[in-house]
Amino acid sequence: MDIETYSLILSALLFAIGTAGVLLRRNAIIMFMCIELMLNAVNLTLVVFSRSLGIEAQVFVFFVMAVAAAEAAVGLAIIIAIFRHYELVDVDRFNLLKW
Amino acid sequence: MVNLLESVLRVVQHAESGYHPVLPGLILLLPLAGFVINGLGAFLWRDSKRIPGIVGPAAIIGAFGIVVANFLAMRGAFPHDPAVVSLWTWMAVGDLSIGVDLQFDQLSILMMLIVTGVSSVIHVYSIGYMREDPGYSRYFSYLNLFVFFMLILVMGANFPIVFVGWEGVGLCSYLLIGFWYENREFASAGKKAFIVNRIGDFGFLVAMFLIFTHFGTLDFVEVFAAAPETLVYAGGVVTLITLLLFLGATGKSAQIPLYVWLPDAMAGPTPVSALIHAATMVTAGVYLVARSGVLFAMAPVSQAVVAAIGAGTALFAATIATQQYDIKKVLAYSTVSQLGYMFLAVGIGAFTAGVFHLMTHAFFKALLFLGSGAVIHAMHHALHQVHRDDDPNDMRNHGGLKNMMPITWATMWIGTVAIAGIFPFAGFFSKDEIIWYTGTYGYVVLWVVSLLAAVLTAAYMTRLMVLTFHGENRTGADAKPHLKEVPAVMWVPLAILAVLSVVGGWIQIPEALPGLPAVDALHHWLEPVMEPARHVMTEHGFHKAYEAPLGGGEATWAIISTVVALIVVILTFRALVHRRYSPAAESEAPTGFAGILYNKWYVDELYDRVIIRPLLALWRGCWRIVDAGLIDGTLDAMASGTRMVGWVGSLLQSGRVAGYMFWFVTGVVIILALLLL
Amino acid sequence: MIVDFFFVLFAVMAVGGAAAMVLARNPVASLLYLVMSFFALSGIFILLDAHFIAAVNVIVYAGAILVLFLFVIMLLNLGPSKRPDLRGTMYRMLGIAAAGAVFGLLLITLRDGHTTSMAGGMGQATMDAMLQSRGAVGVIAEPMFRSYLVPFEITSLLLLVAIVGAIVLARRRAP
Amino acid sequence: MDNFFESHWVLSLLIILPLAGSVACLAAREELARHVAFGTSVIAFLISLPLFWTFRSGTAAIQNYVSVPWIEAWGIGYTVGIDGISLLMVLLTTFVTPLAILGSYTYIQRNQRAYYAMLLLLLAAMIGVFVALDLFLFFLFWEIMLIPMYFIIGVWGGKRRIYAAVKFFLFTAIGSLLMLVAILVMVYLYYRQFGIITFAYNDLVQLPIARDLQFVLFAAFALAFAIKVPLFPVHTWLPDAHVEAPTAGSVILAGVLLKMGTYGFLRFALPFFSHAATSPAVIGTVMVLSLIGIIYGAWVAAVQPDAKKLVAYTSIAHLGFVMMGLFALTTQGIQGGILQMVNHGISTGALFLLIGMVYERRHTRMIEDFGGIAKVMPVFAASFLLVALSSIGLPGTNGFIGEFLILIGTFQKYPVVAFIAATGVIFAAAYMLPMVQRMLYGEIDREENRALSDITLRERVVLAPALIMIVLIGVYPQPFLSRTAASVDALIDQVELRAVAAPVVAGASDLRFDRMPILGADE
Repeated sequence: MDIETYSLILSALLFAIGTAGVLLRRNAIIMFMCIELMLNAVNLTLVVFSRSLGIEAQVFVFFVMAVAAAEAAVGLAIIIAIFRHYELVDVDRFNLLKW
Repeated sequence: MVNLLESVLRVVQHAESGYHPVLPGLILLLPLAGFVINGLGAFLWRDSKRIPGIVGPAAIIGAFGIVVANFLAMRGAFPHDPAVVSLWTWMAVGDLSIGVDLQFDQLSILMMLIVTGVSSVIHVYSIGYMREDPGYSRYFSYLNLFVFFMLILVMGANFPIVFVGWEGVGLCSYLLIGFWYENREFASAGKKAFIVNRIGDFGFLVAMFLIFTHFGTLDFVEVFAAAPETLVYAGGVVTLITLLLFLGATGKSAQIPLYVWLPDAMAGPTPVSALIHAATMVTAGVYLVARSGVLFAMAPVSQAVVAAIGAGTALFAATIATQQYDIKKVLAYSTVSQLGYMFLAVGIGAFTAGVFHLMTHAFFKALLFLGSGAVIHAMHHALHQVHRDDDPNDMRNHGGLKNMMPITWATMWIGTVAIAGIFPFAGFFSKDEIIWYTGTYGYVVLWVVSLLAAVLTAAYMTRLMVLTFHGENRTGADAKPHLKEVPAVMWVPLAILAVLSVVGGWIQIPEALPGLPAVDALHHWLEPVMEPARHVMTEHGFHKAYEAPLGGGEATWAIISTVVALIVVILTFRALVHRRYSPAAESEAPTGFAGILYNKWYVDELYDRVIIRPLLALWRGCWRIVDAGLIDGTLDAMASGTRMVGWVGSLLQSGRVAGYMFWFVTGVVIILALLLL
Repeated sequence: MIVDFFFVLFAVMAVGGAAAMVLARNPVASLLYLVMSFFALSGIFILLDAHFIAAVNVIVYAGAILVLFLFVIMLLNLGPSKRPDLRGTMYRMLGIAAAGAVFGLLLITLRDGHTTSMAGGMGQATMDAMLQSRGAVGVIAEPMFRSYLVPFEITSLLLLVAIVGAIVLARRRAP
Repeated sequence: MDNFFESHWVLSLLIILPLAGSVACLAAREELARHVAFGTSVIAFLISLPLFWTFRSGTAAIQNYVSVPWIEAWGIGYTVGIDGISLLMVLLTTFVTPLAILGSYTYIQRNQRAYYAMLLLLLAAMIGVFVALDLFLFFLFWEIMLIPMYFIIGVWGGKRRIYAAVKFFLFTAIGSLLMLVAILVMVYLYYRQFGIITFAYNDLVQLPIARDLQFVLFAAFALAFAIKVPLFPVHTWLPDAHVEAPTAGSVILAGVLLKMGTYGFLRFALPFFSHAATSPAVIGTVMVLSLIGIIYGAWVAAVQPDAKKLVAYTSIAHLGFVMMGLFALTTQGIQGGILQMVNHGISTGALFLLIGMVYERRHTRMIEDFGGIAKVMPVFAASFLLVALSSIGLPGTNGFIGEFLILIGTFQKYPVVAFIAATGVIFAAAYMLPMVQRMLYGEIDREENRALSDITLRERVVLAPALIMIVLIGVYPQPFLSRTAASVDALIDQVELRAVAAPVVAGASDLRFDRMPILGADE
């Protein structure tokens, strides 16, 4: 097996760890960080495939980062807004997403 | 196909029959024009009495004139085949082709004569009778429309056109029964007549379908010509066709079991009862059977049914008539009974005898109805003068009217004697012929029944005369001075009909009667029309016995029957004339057997319990249980079910991010698994 | 050989950092573990000849975005949580099972042996030649400013919207 | 303008004109909208009227045919044309709509612009349905029609209007979705067989479909049309929709919309799936359902306290007759059915107009709230009586011709069915006459009714054309019958031919949707 395959296994592992983190932690910020980890795991996949399928894949890494940045900005803003109100970042304590 | 304009303006050349119909279109157009003018008048010149009073009768008398001209033309040519005038194509679809065709043959001319003749008289009578009614114009428009449809009925050259007239007269009957529509009961009676008639019309319709299926045409000429070859004698098809046609006839001609509408139909103005519910429309069933004589002749089972129902109705209705107090109800049941005689005649195959009785009955029953109308008219005026609202129809409020209304009294006695079948009045000849044929064709039971009914007829008619005209006056002292004879415009028609009720029978005098010239005018006249049916019957072994069941010749029985009738009249008269009756308001309803007869054997109640109420309950059930309950219930359940599923689904939406995350990941895993495994 | 060594090193660091991030109690510690994991990832990017991405990952991701997280943690003054931040046993089992399932399923994609190796692709030589001729930035700039120019520009719009949104959301409302 | 009415574009004009009028209504001043709408609909009627004479009745060929490619990649075209059947339907539509609009002049008080715009949009869609000869186009118009009707009921309707509108919408939409699926399947099958993607009617009608598959597709089409007709037991939306809809809505609903169901059977379901449609199972089912409609509709109508609901149930009975005639597949049956569609449109439309007129005066539709109004409203009473008689099917009115032909046509093939259906003539009298009697006759027992004014000149103008047509068709139906004759004969021939020619079993790959070129990779 070559480095690409190992990289993909690594990517899958990181993605799974990120998933586990999102599911296990209550702290909203840490959940966010786990999502960032998952995004980066995907970036790794893209980079691996850029080697075989074309350099354009790396452009998508760039876009993923832009989206991650935007998401982090908005998400953190929401966390701040909620924190101001409840003094909490524990997602289990908000249930505002219910109609 | 004849140019429409030509049919209205000229004599139509008809090469095949040698007889040329005179202005055939105009016969129909005149009553129709009368309807249109008077109908518009009902809205435009509502208060005018003159225009409808002229237009209405004039249209009918004009039509009568043309019919007479046609009669004379036909008498000259005496064609063997009918002359058919096609006006336009009504429906031509595939192999079905129905034209607006008029048939001129001996039977239709005779019927047209009766219809327009009696109508003319009654229209004139109506000028006086309806003078004070606010719906004068409307009345004449309906009446003209009725004549129009009645003429279509008797002139139609195919079943559908006859059906147009058939339903059209039903419509006019409906409108005229409910003429005083502000009275809910009267309007109800009209509705009842229409619906009961529709049951009969259903039979007519299906009969037409059967005929078309087997003959491929609905034209009289072709159907009757092809019938002996196309259908099997006494086969199921021809029996079914004729029974269905007869179902139609029972509806229109008020026979058991569909007679119930006719007594109620007396709610209409009395001239209407005379014209529609005695002289013309109700005889349409008889006409239909006579017209389809070939078919009936081929179906002995149907013939027996027709004859049995006819005789049964004759007796049944006569029993009810003996205990009625409403003068018009007596006449109504009498009409049902006499119609029974006609069906008995056509049922046993004596088609000409049936038509003969149809004709004489039109004269004397119209006379009797108009006479009763005169009585009611006088009573109504007298009661109106003293502001009492007693029932002017109830004979218990009459009595002794012969002094006040001598002309009415005299003419009505003529009618009574005629219907009782006493020599030499019209009814004697026609009824005698029917009873005689019944006996000689071997229908012993029906023969006895018809004799019994004849006795009852004499009795109830005498009772009517006694109650109304003889004895003491029971109208009340205050109203009595206001009772007076009706004006000339009303009694002249009575006189005309009285004359016809006497001489009307003389066109057909049996040769067996001693000392009289034998006249066979009607048989001779109708021979071309009835010949095929007679031919079928003789071919299959129907022969007169020339002897009544108990022995004796035609002359013997004619004498016996007239003597018996005379005796019944005299006995009834003597029995009743001294009896004291109290006015309607003070009398009690009869009890015992008389009560059953008075309540018409409770047939209306029976129908109400057994048919109408269960049906209505069923219909309500359909609506409430099936429609609202079952179907909408199922739908609502489905809607609620959807809502339930939504509610259960909404439980997943806990608002907790962790839950959402978990489901999300689960979904991803499932999708991945599906894609990869 | 040396590549393998570094790969193992970086992979262990990345996985270890990620796991430590999930398990750490203190959010600041979590964050720093994540930064470590990202640095290790950048190393792997370099091993995969994605020099520009590696740089951007360090500068933008680890350097800017994660620092933003740090700011927020500081701002909210989140210390080590007093009660266990991890969920209960039930959820823990489910979560690990789900993550395991994801991992397993992702591994299955490799089973088919898709042409991830350079052999089936452009080849190491082509890659080297490209890097040689256009430089690490040039190889990305070429598609980004030609084929993907419009998406690239739209990205700026996305960021603008995010900025506005963040300001609106996080703004202290007037009492 | 020489041969304009024989030209190709007259039908398109008939669709575009109401659309333009619809926009004009929205743009017009509130109080002018109704005049714009009425004017537009009258012009549409005047444009369509000459078609009756320019139509060549000896041939079954499609006339005024236009076909323009529209979405070429999917073989969708703007294809319109008329034969004798659609000619009468188009004329019925353009005839009824102006009456409905004029009938709402005073009834509609709020949002007039939107209301009249909706009516005109509806007019365009209805004409579109009847002239479309491309299944995509047909489906488009079919669905467009739903929207204005939904709003007409839901916005300008009575008390339970939302319930009725939603019920109407859901019923119809469910049916038409299944039809859409069936249309797509047909297009796919055609592609499999001939390698061309097409929605054109003339192409699809040639498509041989395996016998077992025909039943499935027929069921999908039939459900959509049966709901529209409506056949028992999917009829319950109709009484609610009729009762709640404003007068014009009821008139158009009864007058035209219901005919789309029967028209659909005639135009699509029968020729497409001839084998299924002529199989004993299907004929038997349709006959039984039609009979239930005739008898049951009449029964339920007879006990309705609400005049409008009563008339709604009579529609079920009348349309039952139509369905029976169509599926008898005899010349008389189908021609009678088509004529009965026209008759029902005129008569029932007029009945709804009449009930709307008294409703405007008394704000009640309950029969028992009236009584004796013949005295104060004689012209109304006379009109009502004539229309009621037409509904009963009295000879001399249009109703008789249709029922007679249907029954005689059915009787030749299915005597027992026709026999039972003929009892409907009895029940017809049993539901209509009591209503006539209770509303018009008797004494005026309610003070409010004493001051009722007879119908106005405008209302007379609304009713007069309908009354004239009732008598005209009753006395001289031949011009109407002769225009449909050739088309009907051709249809029957086609159905009989295709019923025999249908392949017995499906090809192995006939129903693999993943091979659908639109959905997956072309092989």
